[in-house]
This record gives sequence, C-alpha cells and structure tokens, in this order.
Amino acid sequence: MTNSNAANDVSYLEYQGKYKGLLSWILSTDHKRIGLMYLYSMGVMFSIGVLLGLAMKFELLAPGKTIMSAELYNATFTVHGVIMIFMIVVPGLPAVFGNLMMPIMIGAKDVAFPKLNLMSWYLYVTGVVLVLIALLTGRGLPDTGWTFYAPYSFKTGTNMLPAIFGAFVLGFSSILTGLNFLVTIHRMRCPGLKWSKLPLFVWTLYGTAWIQLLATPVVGITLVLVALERVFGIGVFDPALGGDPVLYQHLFWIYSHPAVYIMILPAMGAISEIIPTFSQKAIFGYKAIIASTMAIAFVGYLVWGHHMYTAGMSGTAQYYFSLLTFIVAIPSAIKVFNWISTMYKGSINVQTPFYWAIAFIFVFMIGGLSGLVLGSLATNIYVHDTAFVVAHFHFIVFGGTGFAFFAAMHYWFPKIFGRMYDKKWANTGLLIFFIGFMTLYSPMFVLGMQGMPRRYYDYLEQFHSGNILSTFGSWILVTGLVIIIVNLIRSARSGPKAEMNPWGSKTLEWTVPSPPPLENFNEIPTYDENEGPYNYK
Amino acid sequence: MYSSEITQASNFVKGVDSTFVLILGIAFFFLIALTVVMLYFVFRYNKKRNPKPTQIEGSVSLEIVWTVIPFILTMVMFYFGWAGYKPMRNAPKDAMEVTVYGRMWNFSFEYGNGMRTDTLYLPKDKPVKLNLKALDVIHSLYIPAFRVKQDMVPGMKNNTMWFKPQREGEFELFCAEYCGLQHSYMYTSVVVMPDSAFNNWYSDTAQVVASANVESPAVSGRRIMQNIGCFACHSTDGSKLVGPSFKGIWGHTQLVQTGREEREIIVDEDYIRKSVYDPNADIADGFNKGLMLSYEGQLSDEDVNLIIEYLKTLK
Amino acid sequence: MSEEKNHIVPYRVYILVLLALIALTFSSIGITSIELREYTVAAALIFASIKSFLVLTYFMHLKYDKPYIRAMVGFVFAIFVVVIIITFLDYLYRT
Amino acid sequence: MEETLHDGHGHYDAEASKIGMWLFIFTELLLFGGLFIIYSVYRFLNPDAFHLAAGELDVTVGATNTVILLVSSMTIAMSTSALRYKNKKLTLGLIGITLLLALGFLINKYFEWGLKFEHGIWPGSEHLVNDMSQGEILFFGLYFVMTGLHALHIIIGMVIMSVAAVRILKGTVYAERAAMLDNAGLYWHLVDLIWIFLFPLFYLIT
Ligand code: HEA
Ligand code: HEA
Ligand code: HEC
Ligand code: CUA
Ligand SMILES: [Cu+2]
Repeated sequence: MTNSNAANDVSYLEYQGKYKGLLSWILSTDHKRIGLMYLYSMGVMFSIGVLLGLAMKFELLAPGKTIMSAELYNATFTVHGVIMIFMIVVPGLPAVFGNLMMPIMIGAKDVAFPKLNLMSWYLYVTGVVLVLIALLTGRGLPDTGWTFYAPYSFKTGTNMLPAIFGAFVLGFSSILTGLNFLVTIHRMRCPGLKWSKLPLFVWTLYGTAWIQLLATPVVGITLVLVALERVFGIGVFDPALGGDPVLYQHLFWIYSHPAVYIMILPAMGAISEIIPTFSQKAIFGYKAIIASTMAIAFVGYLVWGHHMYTAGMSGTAQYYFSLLTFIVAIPSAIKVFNWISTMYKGSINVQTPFYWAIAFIFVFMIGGLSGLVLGSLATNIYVHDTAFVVAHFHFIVFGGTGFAFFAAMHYWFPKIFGRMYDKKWANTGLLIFFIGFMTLYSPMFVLGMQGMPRRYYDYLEQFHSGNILSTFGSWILVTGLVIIIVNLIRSARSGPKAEMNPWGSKTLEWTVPSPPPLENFNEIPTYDENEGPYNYK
Repeated sequence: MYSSEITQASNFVKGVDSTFVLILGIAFFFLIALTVVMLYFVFRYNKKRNPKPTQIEGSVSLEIVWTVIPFILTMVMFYFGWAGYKPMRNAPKDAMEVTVYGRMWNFSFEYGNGMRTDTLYLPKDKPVKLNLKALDVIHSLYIPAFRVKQDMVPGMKNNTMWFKPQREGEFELFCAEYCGLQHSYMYTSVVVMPDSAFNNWYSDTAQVVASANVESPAVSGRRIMQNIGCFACHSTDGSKLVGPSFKGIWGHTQLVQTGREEREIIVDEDYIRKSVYDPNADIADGFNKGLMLSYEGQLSDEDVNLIIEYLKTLK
Repeated sequence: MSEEKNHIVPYRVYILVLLALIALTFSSIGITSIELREYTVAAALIFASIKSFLVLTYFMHLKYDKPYIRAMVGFVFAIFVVVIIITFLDYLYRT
Repeated sequence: MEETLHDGHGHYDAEASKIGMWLFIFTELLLFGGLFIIYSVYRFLNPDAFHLAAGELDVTVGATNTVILLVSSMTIAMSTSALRYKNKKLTLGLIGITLLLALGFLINKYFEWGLKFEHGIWPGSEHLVNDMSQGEILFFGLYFVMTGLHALHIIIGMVIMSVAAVRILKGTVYAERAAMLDNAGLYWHLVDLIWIFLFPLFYLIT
C-alpha cells in the first residue's frame, strides 16, 4: 500500500477528515488520537484522585475530626482507590503510550481493530461516568474500599451498584484493549521485525495484554455476583445464606494481584526503552528481560493469596502462597540488575527522562523490597492492613507506575506533540516531587510498624508525629506535581519545535516525523538481519 | 523500632522481629549497594567523561549469578517467615479460652464463667486461645505489641488465634479490617496482669455480676450497655451517630417504618425490647435498616430490663 | 489464506463428530446414574472433557489451525486448572 | 460488538479476526471459570445438599437441551463448509436451522425455569431462604446465575448468527471472506462448550 495520500502530509494532530473540531477526535479511530483522548480523560480523573488523596492527608493531620466526617473519609479512600486503580494505573501506560506508540514501534499503520479501539475508550468513559453517578446520586457515597469485600459490600446501605457496575465496564474496556494489542502484535509487525527484535516496551505490553485478558473476567463475574447479591440476595457470598466471604477474597485477588503486574509491566517496559537510549548502548540481557517479563506475567497469576494470610486460609495455602510470592520477586530483581548494568560503560546523556528513570529504579526498589516484608508470613501477620501496606503500594504503584508514566511522558513528549518542554523546569519539578514523595510515604512505613491500621479516620496520639510529617510531604509533592504539569501543558502549546529524533534512539517511532503523520509511515518499513531496536553500534 | 520498647510482650515477638530484621537487613543492603552503584555509573560514564559507549549485549554467567543469589536469599527469607509464623497456628491444649464477639463497632469478650467485658483481661505467662465470632461483617483482631492478627469472618468454623502474654501492662487492641463507618473507633485494650491479680479480678467481678442488683438498676444497665457496645452507635447527649440518640427517648413519639408502612409509636418497654431483639422490625425514621443486629441470645430479659431502667433516666 | 481454502471440512466429518458427541452424552447419563459415589464427579467430568476436546478440535477447527492457536487454547485451559487447584489448597486443608 | 471485530480500514486479515475471536472466547471461558470455581468450592463444602438439590432438576429436560445444542453446533459448523463450497442457499438454510434450534433451547429453558418458579424456587424466594438448607440455597443461586448467564450467551450468539446471515445475503460475506461466519460459528461452539460442562455439573451429579 504505497498510495502516499494527502493524509500523510499533515500530522495526526492537524489532520481534518470527514469531521471537524471535537467530533474529529471523539469519532477518530486513529490510534494516536485515541491515545491522547485517554491521556486527557485520565488527566481529569487523576486530578480528582490527587485531590482526594490530599484531602485524606489533611484529615489525618491531627487526631479527631479535622476537615471531614468519618463517613466522608471512608468514601474518600474508596473513591480515591477506585479512581487510581481502575481508571489510572491499570489502563494507564497501555492505553496512553501503548496506543500512541506501540503501532509505530512495530512499523504498523494502526492497531488491528481500530473501531474496537475507539469502543474501548467509550467503555472507559462509560465506566468513569457510572462511578461518578454513584457519587452524585442515591444516598450515601460508596464506602467499601476499592476491594469491595463481602459481606460488607452488600450490607452497607450506600450507593454501591453504579460503582460496582462502573468497575465492571472499566474491566471490559481493559480486556478489549488487551485483545486488540495481542492481535496487533501477532499480526502487524513490519517485515523482518521478528519476535526476537521487538522493542521491550512492546514485549511488556504483550505480557500485560495476556494478564488483562485472562484475569479481568474473573473480577468481572465476581462483581456481578456482588451486585446480584445486593439486589436478589442470591446468597453466593453471604455467610447467613451459607456463602463463604473468604471465597470472595480469593476471586477478587485472582484478578487484583495480576492487576498489580498489569500496572508495573508496561512501566518496566518504558524504563527499558529509556535507559538504553540515554546510555547510547544496547540493553544488557535483552533475552533475560523478556524472559523475566513473561515469568512475572505467568507466576504473578498464581500468588494472589498473599493478600489473605490473616483471612483464615489453610496452612498449606499460606505456605504455598508465601513461597511463590518470593519466587515472583526474582524476575523483578533480574530486571533491576540488567538496567543498572546497561549503564555500565555507556555514554550517559543525563536528560529529564533519564532522571525519572533512575528515580523510578530507586523508589521501585523500596516498594519491591518492602513487598518482601509483606510476602513473608511472620512479618505479614504483624503489618498486614496497616499503614505499612499503604506505604508499600504507594511506593510501588505510584512510585513505580507513576514515576514511569512521567518518565515515558517526558521521553515521548517531543514525538507526541512535536514540541520540546523546558528542561530546567522539568528537572526542578522532579526534584521537588521526589522530595515530597519520600516525605509523604516513608513515615507510613514507621506508622505501620507502630501498629496503625489502614483505613483509619481517626488515630491515637502516638501516631501523630508520623502523620504530621506525611501530610507535610503531600504538600511538597503537589507543588512539584503542579510545576511538572504546568510545564508540560505550556510546552505542548508553545514549546520550541522538536526534532525527529532528539534523543538519538533506535526504535522505529523515532524514524517518523514529530508529530507523526496520520498513517505513521508512507511506506511500511522493513527490518533487515543486522538491525535491532537497541543497535547503537 | 517499636519492638525495642516492649520487647517480648508475647511469645511471638521474637520470631516475627528476627524475621523483620533479617529481611530489612537484606533489603537495606541491596537498596544502598544498588543505589550507590547506579549513581556511580551515572557519574563515571557520563557523556562528558565517556563519550564513546562500549557495546555489551549481556552475559549469561552474570544473569545466572543474579538469578541464583536472589533465589537463595528469598528462600532464606521465606523459611524464617514460615518458621516464625508456624507456632501461631497451633494453640497448646491447656490454653485458657476466651470467646470474642466482634460486631459493628466493638469487641466484647466472654470468659469461661460467663462474664463479659469490653476489655480483654489476661493473666501473664498463660497461653490464651481466642475463639473469634464475627456477628455481622469481617473484623480483624490485632494486637500490635503481641504481633498477632486474625480476621474474624462471619460464619467461619474454627476461627481462632492464640498467644502467650509475657509482659504486664496495657496494650492496644485494634480492629484491622475495614468494617464500616466507625472502623477506626473499634479498638480497646488488653490488660495483662500477674496470675494472682487476674484470679482475684476473675472471681471478684463475677461476684459483682451475680449481685448486680446491689447497684442501682440504672447503673447496671449502663454498664451492660457499655460492655456490649451500644454506645458505638447511640449517643446519650442528643447527637446523631449511626443510630438515634437515647437522649429523652423514654415516652417520646417516634416515626417508624414497619415493613412498607409508616406509623407513629410511643417508646415504651415493649418497643425497646423489640428494638433490641428484632431491631429491623421497626426502623426509626431517617436511619438505615440492617445496621443494628439482634441481641437475641446475648442479652437476657433481665439485662434488657436493666437497660430500660437506664434509658428511663435519660431525660 | 490460500491454506484456509484447502481445508474445507467435509460434512461427513461433522456428522460423525455429532454422533460421537451424542453417544458420549448418553453414556455419561448412564454412568452417572449408577452409584459410584465420589467417582461420579470424576466420571462426568471425564466425559465432558472428551466431548469438549471433540468440539474444540473439529467444530472449532483447531485441528486445521496453526499450532500456536492450539498452544494458546491449551495454555488457557491449563492456567484455569492450575487456579482451581491452588484455590483448593485452601479448602482441602482447612481445619 | 462482533461487528467491530472487523477491520474498518478495508484490508482483510482472516487470521487476525480469527485470533481476535479466540482471545475473546478465552475471556468468556474465564468469566464462566470464575463461576466454576465457586461451584466447585461450594460443592466440596456442601456435598450432601448439592446432591439433594440436583435431584430437583429434570435430567430429561437437560439431556434434550444438550442434544439440541450439539446438533445446532454441527449445523453451524456445516454452514461454514457450505459457504466455502459456494452453496449460499445451503449455508443460509443451515444457519436458519441453527437459529431455530437455539430458540428451541430457550423455550425449553423458559419452561424449566417456569417450573422452578412455580415450586417457589427463585433467587431470594421465601421458600428457598426459609425452608431449604444453606447448601441448597447456594446450589439454586448458582443454578440460576450460571444457566441464566449461559442463556444470555445463547441470545448474543443468535444475534451474531443473524448478522452473519444478513451479511451473506447481502453478499459481503462469501467464500473468500468467510471470517465473519467463522467467528459466529466459533462463538456458538463456545456456548456449546460451556453447556457441555454445565449439564453434568447441575443435572447429572446427583
Ligand atoms: C504496581 C503494583 C505492585 C507491584 C509491582 C507489587 C509487587 C510486589 N508486592 Fe505488592 N501490592 C500492591 C501493588 C504492587 N505490589 C498493592 C496495590 C497492594 C495492596 C492492595 C490492597 O490491599 O489495597 C499490595 C499488597 C501486597 C501484599 C499484601 C499486603 C497485605 O495486605 O498484607 C503483599 C504480600 O506479599 C505484596 C507483596 C509484593 C511483592 C513480594 C512484590 C514483588 O513483585 C516485588 C519485587 C521487587 C523487588 C524485590 C525489588 C527489586 C529487586 C532488587 C532491588 C534486588 C534485590 C532483591 C532480592 C534479593 C529479592 N504486596
Ligand atoms: C495509582 C495509585 C495511587 C496514587 C497515585 C495515589 C496517590 C495518593 N494517595 Fe493513595 N491509595 C491508592 C492508590 C493511589 N494513591 C489505593 C489503591 C489506596 C487504597 C484504597 C483503599 O484502602 O481501598 C490508597 C489509599 C490512600 C491512603 C490511605 C487511606 C487509609 O488507609 O486510611 C492515603 C492516606 O493518606 C492516600 C494518600 C494519597 C495521596 C496523598 C496521593 C496523591 O495526592 C499523591 C499525588 C500523586 C501524584 C503527584 C502523581 C502520581 C502520578 C501518576 C500515578 C501517573 C499519572 C498518570 C496519568 C496522568 C494518566 N492514599
Ligand atoms: C451497629 C450499630 C448499632 C449498635 C451497636 C446498636 N444499635 Fe440500636 N440502632 C441502630 C440503628 C441504625 C437504629 C435505627 C434503625 C432501627 O430502628 O432499627 C437503632 C435503633 C435502636 C432503638 C430504637 C430507637 C428509636 O428511637 O426508635 C433502640 C431502643 C436501640 N437501637 C437500642 C440499642 C441497644 C440497647 C443497643 C445495645 C445493646 C444497641 N441499640 C446497639 C444501630 C445500632
Ligand atoms: Cu471492625 Cu474494623
Ligand atoms: Cu499482590
């Protein structure tokens, strides 16, 4: 298909097809426009999530009531958790950067099913709207925590149904994105781009897509059952009718543990692109990184029970889950070692994305290593459901996925918008953000060890100092965040024009103009024997 | 760390804390070592210092090394974690048994002699086995100083935990599983006392229960309500918590929902009795159904009479 | 794609498969009506597995598809079985 | 939604839409998989009650429905061959038979459920909650959810097959572009596949 059409003379940002204005976006099946639409809708939700997080920290500034009632606090962490997990970090990198970059990285003009891709976005928005409906209508905000544990989730008098249904629809959106990516990666790689030459980001999307496909339906049906339980009282998880609440937890975590790897794998993929680019050096242990990606995806499916050590499982199950939890930590360790080795004898060009990448490695290590404390039975019993867990997952979810998201944002920004951001402001923002992050979450480890349970609206006096420090950190963090985001928004509008390949990278997306034309390539590229995504010779 | 202040408050502290220290040690070693190496590389192989990169594709022997070493370390951590946890599973046969009821949002403890308290009193150095009974949703009994935690799952068989307190004093006991509105107020304490003091207390209070009528009925009523936790949901000062306030409740007219129909009733003995034994039959206007559970089998007729006497006094 | 055209499955194959499936259905009804106690479940599941194998290979064309599709299907069933087994590590050993 | 499984950009990749369909089938399998996990756990915990409750179900009705589904599976499979033999009439005829059989299945199910309702058994019904053991409540809860969800899939399958039939009639699906019909067939076989497990689990293991 070499009909070099007019469409390819302008970038995807300017192209006007059948429709104009807003319609040309929300009816577009172009993977890049869909990616941007995800970015913007997530940006909105993310701001809400951050504000809720800040509100919680404000409440925890002092014991007793500070700014909100207990009822509101419970709703706040529920909505905060649901937004952050189901709307930001689970779809996050795949839906935004997977859509924006993956087809170009494999030399394709679009994903395999563009219409389905657009439909996934609509489902995403529908899910968001449903959750918002849960907030705005009915009496009582949803207040179960993002885990919807039975039997509380069908006992509480609050407006759970729309929220549960929203989470279900969001899951469906995520499944369809995964399906689309799998077919695209299988069928649409350009000639010569063998599996053994795929960029690592694409590999992680591939692994992620499988988890999305195989894990999400389980939580889907579980949520449907909770809804049916509320409406009809069918008695699947209700102990009064013979059900077993622990079975609910099994099913929930069969999805939600793999989901944490849905969050982290693409983040690791993005880091695996950034480090070789700025080191100007082949990635160390390409095959080992792929193997560890697949190992995480696979073994990650089998360790869900480590969230339930205290729930009354059998000793056999506890033994097994603890053992496998430790095994699944090894592939992550392999990745860290490979990233650091890639820097060895490189020629490192320290730019903003690279700063983000090393900050990522640092906080990811803290998050991951604290995961080991949680994976071990004796210590988990002690700190389970305390602030220690909250610290663990903020370090690894927000420190891992969030930092990688910003790393990817600063890395692909010139490609996406065709403009460059102000590097000084970007670095300043990062520094403040990082300091705030450490101040916000480190004290929570200590609070957990002192025994402060999580989801606590009020606390005893001995937990006060840790909470003050932590709240203080949240203000620093947000200052940094505002600097970063304002800088990005301003630069997307009026930054200096970016070159085609500002970082000297070797993957395919840097061989097309910035921003890319509508159909990406005039002619589908071909890879020959000696080329590779990290061939910096 | 917290543990240093109250070392060995229970027989499990040692196993848990040594595992903690082991894992933290390994973690800090890797965190610091890797961070230092990473920063050194960034500095040493900076573009300015090292303009030409050396291409290295990988190294099989290194990959094996850094797979095997973490594997061994994780297995060590796993082993200590399991070894520290295993004793928590098997309570000794001679352990003293206490039944714990968890409900929204308080704990109550029932001893062998039928006595009920809202605080857990225990003798030092005697193993104790707690039989956990959750009455509504999942709660979790957590005593940080003892390093123990166990979810209380409604309907679950053999829901137990055990430990041996080894230090006198008062320790916090929290509910660690989110259980609704007042989850963060669902805490009480464990009081560990020397054997003799415990025995005194144990027989002493039993006497008070037996001769409860020595106190004025209203005072006993209040104590019963305190112990069983009515005040988690009902205030006596007119403020609205989960349930209606008890202030001025006696004899006042109340709008209630019975089935589908609304009607007005006057709060009398029968109504209060019914509210305690079958709370969902009449729902006070403006409150949710299903939150208050029946106290059938937990409060005797006698107890309810005392409660009524107390409620009468709340003008 | 040309390869696809070569594989028009003759009607006869489908009819034979159907007959086999119906026969299996009735034998599974037969076998479960005898008293086998705990083996009843096993017997019924074995028959169901054979039937689903037939449906997958012939009706769903796995026999004529590329091997990687077969591998994926096998993988998905395997992971499901593993998840069930792990869940039962809890329920089988509860005290 | 199967509609969207097809590439809008005009180029035709049968294999892509085939694996797309397979991947979708995987998610459906795991959707039911979750229910099968619940079923097996509760069966393990309440063997006697499940035994008793399963006795309430009519094996004849279940067996009839099994045969109906198996035959319909064959007819839809044949239709894909017929399309490739370029026998449009036979193709449409076979799809028609499949649809009729599917309808038959639903009618059967309607009467079966209706009978249960008459006996006062439906999710949350008083008879169920007050007079039956906990195991039986669980059994019937699962019975209604699983067969209900399955029936929903039958309806979706019928819609997809109808769309395929219309497309064949219009001539946009033909021997060289058979993916749409193939996918409808695959979906229908999935529905069959699930029933193959539902039938023994609910009707036979008594
Ligand atoms: C991005 C998401 C993400 C990721 C990647 C992880 C990764 C890990 N998690 Fe985490 N986890 C969450 C998100 C995540 N987690 C969330 C959201 C929760 C809470 C849910 C809730 O209850 O609300 C949670 C809760 C949670 C628990 C339950 C806590 C509880 O409630 O009691 C446990 C227990 O085992 C656990 C363990 C682990 C482990 C062992 C890893 C490992 O994969 C980590 C591996 C990484 C490393 C080990 C670091 C890098 C390696 C080195 C520096 C080399 C040296 C290493 C060795 C020698 C081994 N996590
Ligand atoms: C992605 C996940 C994520 C993120 C980013 C955050 C961000 C924040 N979180 Fe939290 N949090 C959760 C996930 C997350 N959270 C979850 C799952 C729970 C558990 C809920 C439950 O118990 O049910 C929880 C619970 C939780 C609690 C505990 C409630 C309790 O147990 O009592 C607190 C307490 O203060 C808190 C605070 C904060 C604060 C102050 C912020 C923020 O204000 C910090 C600001 C964030 C940033 C500055 C940027 C991060 C950037 C990205 C993530 C990428 C951006 C991507 C796009 C724009 C597309 N969160
Ligand atoms: C979990 C919270 C909770 C606990 C604990 C609780 N109640 Fe209630 N109570 C409620 C709610 C909610 C209502 C209002 C709904 C209703 O009438 O059932 C209520 C209603 C009542 C009423 C009727 C009040 C009126 O004005 O109509 C009485 C009397 C009462 N409770 C007594 C008690 C006593 C005595 C106890 C302790 C033995 C107790 N409650 C424990 C939640 C609780
Ligand atoms: Cu009880 Cu939290
Ligand atoms: Cu997990």
